[in-house]
Amino acid sequence: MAAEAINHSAQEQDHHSSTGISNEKLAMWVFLGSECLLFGGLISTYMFNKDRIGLNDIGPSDVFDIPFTSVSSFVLLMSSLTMVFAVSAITRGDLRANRIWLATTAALGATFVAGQVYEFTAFYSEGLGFTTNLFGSSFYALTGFHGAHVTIGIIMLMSLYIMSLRGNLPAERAETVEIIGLYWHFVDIVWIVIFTIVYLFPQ
Amino acid sequence: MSTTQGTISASLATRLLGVFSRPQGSEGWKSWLFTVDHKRIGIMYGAAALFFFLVGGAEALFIRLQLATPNGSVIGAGTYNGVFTIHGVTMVFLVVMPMAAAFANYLLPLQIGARDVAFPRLNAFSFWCFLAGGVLLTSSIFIGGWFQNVPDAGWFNYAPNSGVLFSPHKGVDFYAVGLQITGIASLVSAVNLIVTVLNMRAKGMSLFRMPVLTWMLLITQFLLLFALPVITVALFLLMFDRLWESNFFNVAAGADPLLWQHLFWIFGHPEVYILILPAFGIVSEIIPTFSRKPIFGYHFMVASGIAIGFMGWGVWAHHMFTSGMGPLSVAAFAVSTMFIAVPTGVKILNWLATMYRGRLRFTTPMLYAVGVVSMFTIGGLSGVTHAIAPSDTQQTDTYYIVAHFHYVIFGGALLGLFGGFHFWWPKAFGYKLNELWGKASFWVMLIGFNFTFGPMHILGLQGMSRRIATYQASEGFAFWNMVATIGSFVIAVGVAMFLWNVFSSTRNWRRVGRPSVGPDPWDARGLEWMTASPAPEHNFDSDIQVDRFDEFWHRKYGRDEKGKIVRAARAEEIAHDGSNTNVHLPSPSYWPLVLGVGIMLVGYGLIFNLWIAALGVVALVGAIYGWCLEPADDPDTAHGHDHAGRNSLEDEEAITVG
Amino acid sequence: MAIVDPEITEPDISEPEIINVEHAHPTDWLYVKVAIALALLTALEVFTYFESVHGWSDTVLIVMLVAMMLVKFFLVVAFFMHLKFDAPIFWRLFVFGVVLAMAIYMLMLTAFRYW
Amino acid sequence: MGDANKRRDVYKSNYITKLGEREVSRNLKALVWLSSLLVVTGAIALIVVAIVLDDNHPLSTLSPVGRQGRDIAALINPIFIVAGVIFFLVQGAVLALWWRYRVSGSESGDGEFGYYEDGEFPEQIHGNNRVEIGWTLVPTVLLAVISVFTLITLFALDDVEASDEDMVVTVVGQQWWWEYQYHLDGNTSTPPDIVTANELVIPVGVDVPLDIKSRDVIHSFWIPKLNGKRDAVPGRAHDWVIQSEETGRFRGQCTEFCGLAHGYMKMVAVVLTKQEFAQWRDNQITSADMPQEGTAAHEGWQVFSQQCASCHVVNGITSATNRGGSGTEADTWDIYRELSGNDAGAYLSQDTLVAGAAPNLTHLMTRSTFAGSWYDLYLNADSHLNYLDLPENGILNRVELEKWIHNAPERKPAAADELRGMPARSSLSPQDIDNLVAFMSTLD
Ligand code: HEA
Ligand code: HEA
Ligand code: HEC
Ligand code: CUA
Ligand SMILES: [Cu+2]
Repeated sequence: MAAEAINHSAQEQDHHSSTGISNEKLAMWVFLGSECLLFGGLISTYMFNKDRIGLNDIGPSDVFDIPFTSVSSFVLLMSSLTMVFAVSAITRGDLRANRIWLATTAALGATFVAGQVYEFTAFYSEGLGFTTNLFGSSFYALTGFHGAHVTIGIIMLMSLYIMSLRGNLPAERAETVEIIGLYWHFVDIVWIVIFTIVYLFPQ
Repeated sequence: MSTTQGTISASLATRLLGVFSRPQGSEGWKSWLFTVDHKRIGIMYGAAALFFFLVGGAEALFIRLQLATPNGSVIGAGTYNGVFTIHGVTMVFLVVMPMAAAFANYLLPLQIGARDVAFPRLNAFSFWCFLAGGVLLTSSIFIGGWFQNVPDAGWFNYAPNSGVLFSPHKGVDFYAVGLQITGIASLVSAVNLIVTVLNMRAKGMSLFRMPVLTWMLLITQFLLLFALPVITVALFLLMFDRLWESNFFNVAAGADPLLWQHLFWIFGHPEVYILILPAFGIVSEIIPTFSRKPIFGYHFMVASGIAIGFMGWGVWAHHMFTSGMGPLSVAAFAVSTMFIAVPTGVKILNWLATMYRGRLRFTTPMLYAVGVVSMFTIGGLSGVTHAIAPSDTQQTDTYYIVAHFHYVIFGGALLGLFGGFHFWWPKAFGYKLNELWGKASFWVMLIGFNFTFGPMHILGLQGMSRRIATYQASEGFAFWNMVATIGSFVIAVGVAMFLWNVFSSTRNWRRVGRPSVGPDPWDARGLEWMTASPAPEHNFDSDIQVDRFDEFWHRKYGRDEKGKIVRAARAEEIAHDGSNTNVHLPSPSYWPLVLGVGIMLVGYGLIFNLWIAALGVVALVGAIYGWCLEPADDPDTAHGHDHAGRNSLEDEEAITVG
Repeated sequence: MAIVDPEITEPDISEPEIINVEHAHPTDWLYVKVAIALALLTALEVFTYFESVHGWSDTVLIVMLVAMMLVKFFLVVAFFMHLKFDAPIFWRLFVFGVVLAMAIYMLMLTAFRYW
Repeated sequence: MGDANKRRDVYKSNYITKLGEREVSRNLKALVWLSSLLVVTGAIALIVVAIVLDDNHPLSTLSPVGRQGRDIAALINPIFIVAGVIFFLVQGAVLALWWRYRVSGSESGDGEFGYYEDGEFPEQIHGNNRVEIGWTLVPTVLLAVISVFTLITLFALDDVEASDEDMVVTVVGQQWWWEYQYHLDGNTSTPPDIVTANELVIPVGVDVPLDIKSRDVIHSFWIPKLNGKRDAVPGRAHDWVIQSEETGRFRGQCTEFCGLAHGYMKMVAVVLTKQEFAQWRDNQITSADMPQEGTAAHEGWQVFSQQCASCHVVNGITSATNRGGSGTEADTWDIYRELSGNDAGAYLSQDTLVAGAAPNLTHLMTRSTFAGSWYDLYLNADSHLNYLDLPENGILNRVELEKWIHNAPERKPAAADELRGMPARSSLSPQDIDNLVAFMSTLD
């Protein structure tokens, strides 16, 4: 999100053998490829550990509140829709709409994170802490990592919003929005996986 | 300069804030601290790696001293455990990886005919972040007393021995945090270099016209990209366990310690190919040059590299044959491991075929390259004998394994990298290292190496376990251990000779008055030789059009009517002389360094006191803020290459995020 | 002395450079349709949680859930992340990551005899 | 252009002044060749001599006497030969190519200022697909064959040959010694019949199933002459088999790094004839007798009960009290049962996972080594003294034993303050120690 404004990939192509894609976008995709392995590791750790608890121990079925999590999952899912609207708005050159959608996306993301915080406190009060047992450690590590990713995404969206307000996000920089969008959608699909495997799989 | 509203207001804003100007100047120490030039970063990587090599080597000498005789008492058992752990960690993460990064940084852009990497500032950040991790890890040796807080659970740090319960001092925290930090460095650099290779090749340089080294480095970056997150997960779990009492490796809470082993080796095995592939690439550049022949079977060389990269993902559990996985898993991993010998063998044989009927000039780099072919094969063959799972139950965790991996790492990776130093030294500095000293140091090192690690095969098969602080006279290990210890000091002499060579060659060359050796002192083949030595800041005076593999060589040589190869041009005639100072380059920047320092503080903070971490976070946030608000160029400086305030359309793009 | 270079006639085996053609961007309406599909799938997923299907065997449930999860996953990737419209190199990079992650970790869990 | 020529002249003049150095370099080259040849042949000769002459390697994997060990050797020895052949082919090729195709003189241009003169170019071979396919296929086939044999051996190693013995031994690793719990009826879910340390005694020619566990970190059980190793992983129980075709004492070593004294964590497998084994077993089952009052041994017992019995069990006399020490008593057994729980959910308290246990000393004197087999208990145990005769005719390593009792952490690294290893008892007077030894001498 640097202030420099010139997107230069068009000229780049004349000089170079390249994929014809901007460095930044390619970099984001490459990075997301790497993130798959990160979340893959956390998810498998969770799967491996969740049942390794004592018989009378607090486990998934004791704490999960599926209706609640379904709603917050739905909120995150829809934030992906508003994110594409933001990208599509700035590509059209509609900076105002872009701002609105960016803010909406950030707000939906924040709602999701708030939901997660609520969920964590609820679980904690039911007796499931990070150190309680293997399920607790694995669950909080996985969802915590995801939540941190969402939070970083929100910060980036807010920065875009501020940049746009200050006029630093002209239509020529649509790609910046698109790249942040890629990250946002990735975080969303990770949640699609987590939601299914962690919450919905029969316990 | 085409500006938009965005830049104007941003630079206005930053100038109002007054701090966000960019550093200037291409001389003096500051120019190194704030550089974003891939070549300087490469050189710094190399220098740092060499420094850590001396540290790791000194640790190795202590290992050897302790083991020289039965019932050794040079260092106690506790110190010994710390010494071999930090030796392994240092050598793998702070020597071979950054040394390969040195070549990747210096050479990748040159070899593909680019001006810089895709994200120069990120590149600088990678280096500082690596250094932060390296300093943090190394400082564990003396913080709180010598070897009091050094990691001491082995370089693969098996749980639960690495838990607070069994390793209560800070050592393993240093390990977890330090590797996390160097991991960030490598990950960022992997993304950067992948994008560079995919996007910034010279015109006409299609993927299959890239030099083999570029290919191997590209594959290495992909391995890093996908392997690092796995160890990141493992290290996080470990850190959570140690610092915040989670249960991931707490057997009492039902955890299975094998989880660590799987996660570690899913990273760890690709890691060993991360160590070796750059060296393979270097050898593939050196051997053709000094054989006066193109590399034999270019496509097979590339394909076998890719094959190694792929297969490397499916073999990790060969480090766990005795861990009780169950016979089916053992069988599957044993078989998959064995077949890695096939693509590796293809490489070895192609090098031999390249030498076949060549005109072999045994310069120092060539000696190192051939040394790799010869020595790596030994290590590879013992690797295949480990893959025979039933017999690995006899070999694992003995000195037979120690012999294997030093043959592949020292005899493969490190010899290759040293060959690379000699080969590209004139490119980076404009003068050659002394050949006489170079050859002498090679031979001393090679002989010492074989005397150190050759006997370990025998020791291992005779039953000597690794990681034992001492052994008893009645076990019959004394003789070969003494030989190995003597050998290790011979290596040290060889290393000292190399250092002397660097020192004295530099001094001599200064004395002679420093005319450059010219762009192409070895009559070599890659694009990096098509520019002046030392490579000018902007790499090439103009864009290069590439029409074939080994473009530079083909510009030098053609064939006459009879089909005989004749010189078409002297290297000086076709090489760029670096006179085009009108090229705009990205400006130096403070922030990569600040970011690196911030991360280091966070690291120490996690280990010692969260207030330090808070300080680090402040530095970090400040650095990111500064990074983002930094003008593409300092508005106050004249633009132009002679002054470091460089600015161009071309590179501005490159630093938008970078 | 005429210098000819036979090697320059070597066939260029390189892949054609990918050109960044401006793809027809999907309309917002398409996005809405995708979102509706996603919402419906999520609803269906959540539905399996409630009593009505508890009689089904866990395996059947898991297979169904995984199927729906994958459809959702690829819907987002293909449409929201534009992979369907963008340069194929993204597909390769990203799908490689996804497939590698799945393969490795499933292999790991298999070695644990998890299933 | 002109610039380039000038530069070249500089090289050339420098080059000529360096010719003297090149002479040296040529002589040096000959010297290096010669000496390296000498060194290499010398080294090979040395290795051969050393291996042939010196078979005194108690841990050697090269001379197995167990069925599994021999199976492994039968698999790997031919593979070593194959690897040796490939080794010689590749190294031979390197040397041959070197010798045959090296160029010397000006063209090799290795001067510091060297500038390469144009020389002859060899034929520019870019590759050859048939050759490539050849050297892809040949190793593939070779390895396919090798993997078939590997798999056959691998699965064969898991077989346990039936025998008239039902015995199963639970092997428990801990920092930094081994405990063996003999289940003579083969039922590992009941308390063991015999508990001993460091020396695993088995009958000859019989497959003895092992059940390998750990109380703290990962260890690895390895008697090289009998079989490969198997890790002792806390929370898991691993099956393993051990068998010997010959009688004798075979040394072993913990081979998974397990912390401070990993190198000192050794063990011995003692293989007896079936009759001897029966004799040994019948003796081990018995409890110790309280020494006669008024003897030094009885004095020793009194010290023992104050200073040592909190950890060490002597069946029939003491049971461990505070550290969950090992013994046949049911209360300590509870700990083992929990530890063996591979079933998730077996909750354990943190401190039972730190090896709080200490070796059972009921039949200390029947062992030939002590302290993780690091020290010999008898000075003449290595000579062919009958194992069962040791308490009778062995020369007790009294000095070492006394030092051990006086200050164990000094004799073998330990973290006694963290409940690992045996603590120092430096307050004991020489008299106390004499008495203690006298007491322990009765434990046969
Ligand atoms: C540079 C690093 C590097 C490289 C390249 C390799 C390469 C290989 N390694 Fe190695 N390895 C390590 C570094 C490396 N290793 C390290 C550091 C450890 C120990 C970690 C630790 O425990 O601390 C280790 C441990 C290790 C083990 C575990 C041993 C144990 O702990 O029990 C195994 C087991 O299979 C193994 C196998 C192999 C194989 C099959 C190859 C193959 O890739 C080798 C292939 C090469 C050849 C075979 C030679 C050339 C081929 C020919 C000439 C063709 C003809 C050959 C045949 C047909 C056989 N290695
Ligand atoms: C890149 C990898 C690398 C390299 C290059 C080396 C190099 C060496 N290694 Fe290392 N080694 C490992 C990676 C490496 N090692 C790993 C991963 C382990 C496993 C650790 C573990 O089990 O956890 C290991 C373990 C290991 C052991 C086994 C320890 C044990 O199991 O108990 C031994 C024993 O001899 C050893 C020896 C050596 C020696 C003698 C060298 C020599 O080649 C070193 C040569 C270099 C020098 C001698 C430097 C020269 C120094 C000077 C000239 C002066 C120095 C002075 C100053 C301080 C300025 N190494
Ligand atoms: C706090 C516990 C503790 C106390 C008290 C203790 N020991 Fe030990 N002892 C151990 C442990 C643990 C070992 C195993 C140490 C090793 O091998 O590393 C051991 C080993 C031994 C051995 C060697 C046994 C073998 O078979 O290898 C002897 C003999 C011994 N102790 C005697 C004594 C005597 C005599 C005393 C009292 C003066 C004593 N111990 C007090 C814990 C204790
Ligand atoms: Cu126990 Cu090593
Ligand atoms: Cu490996």
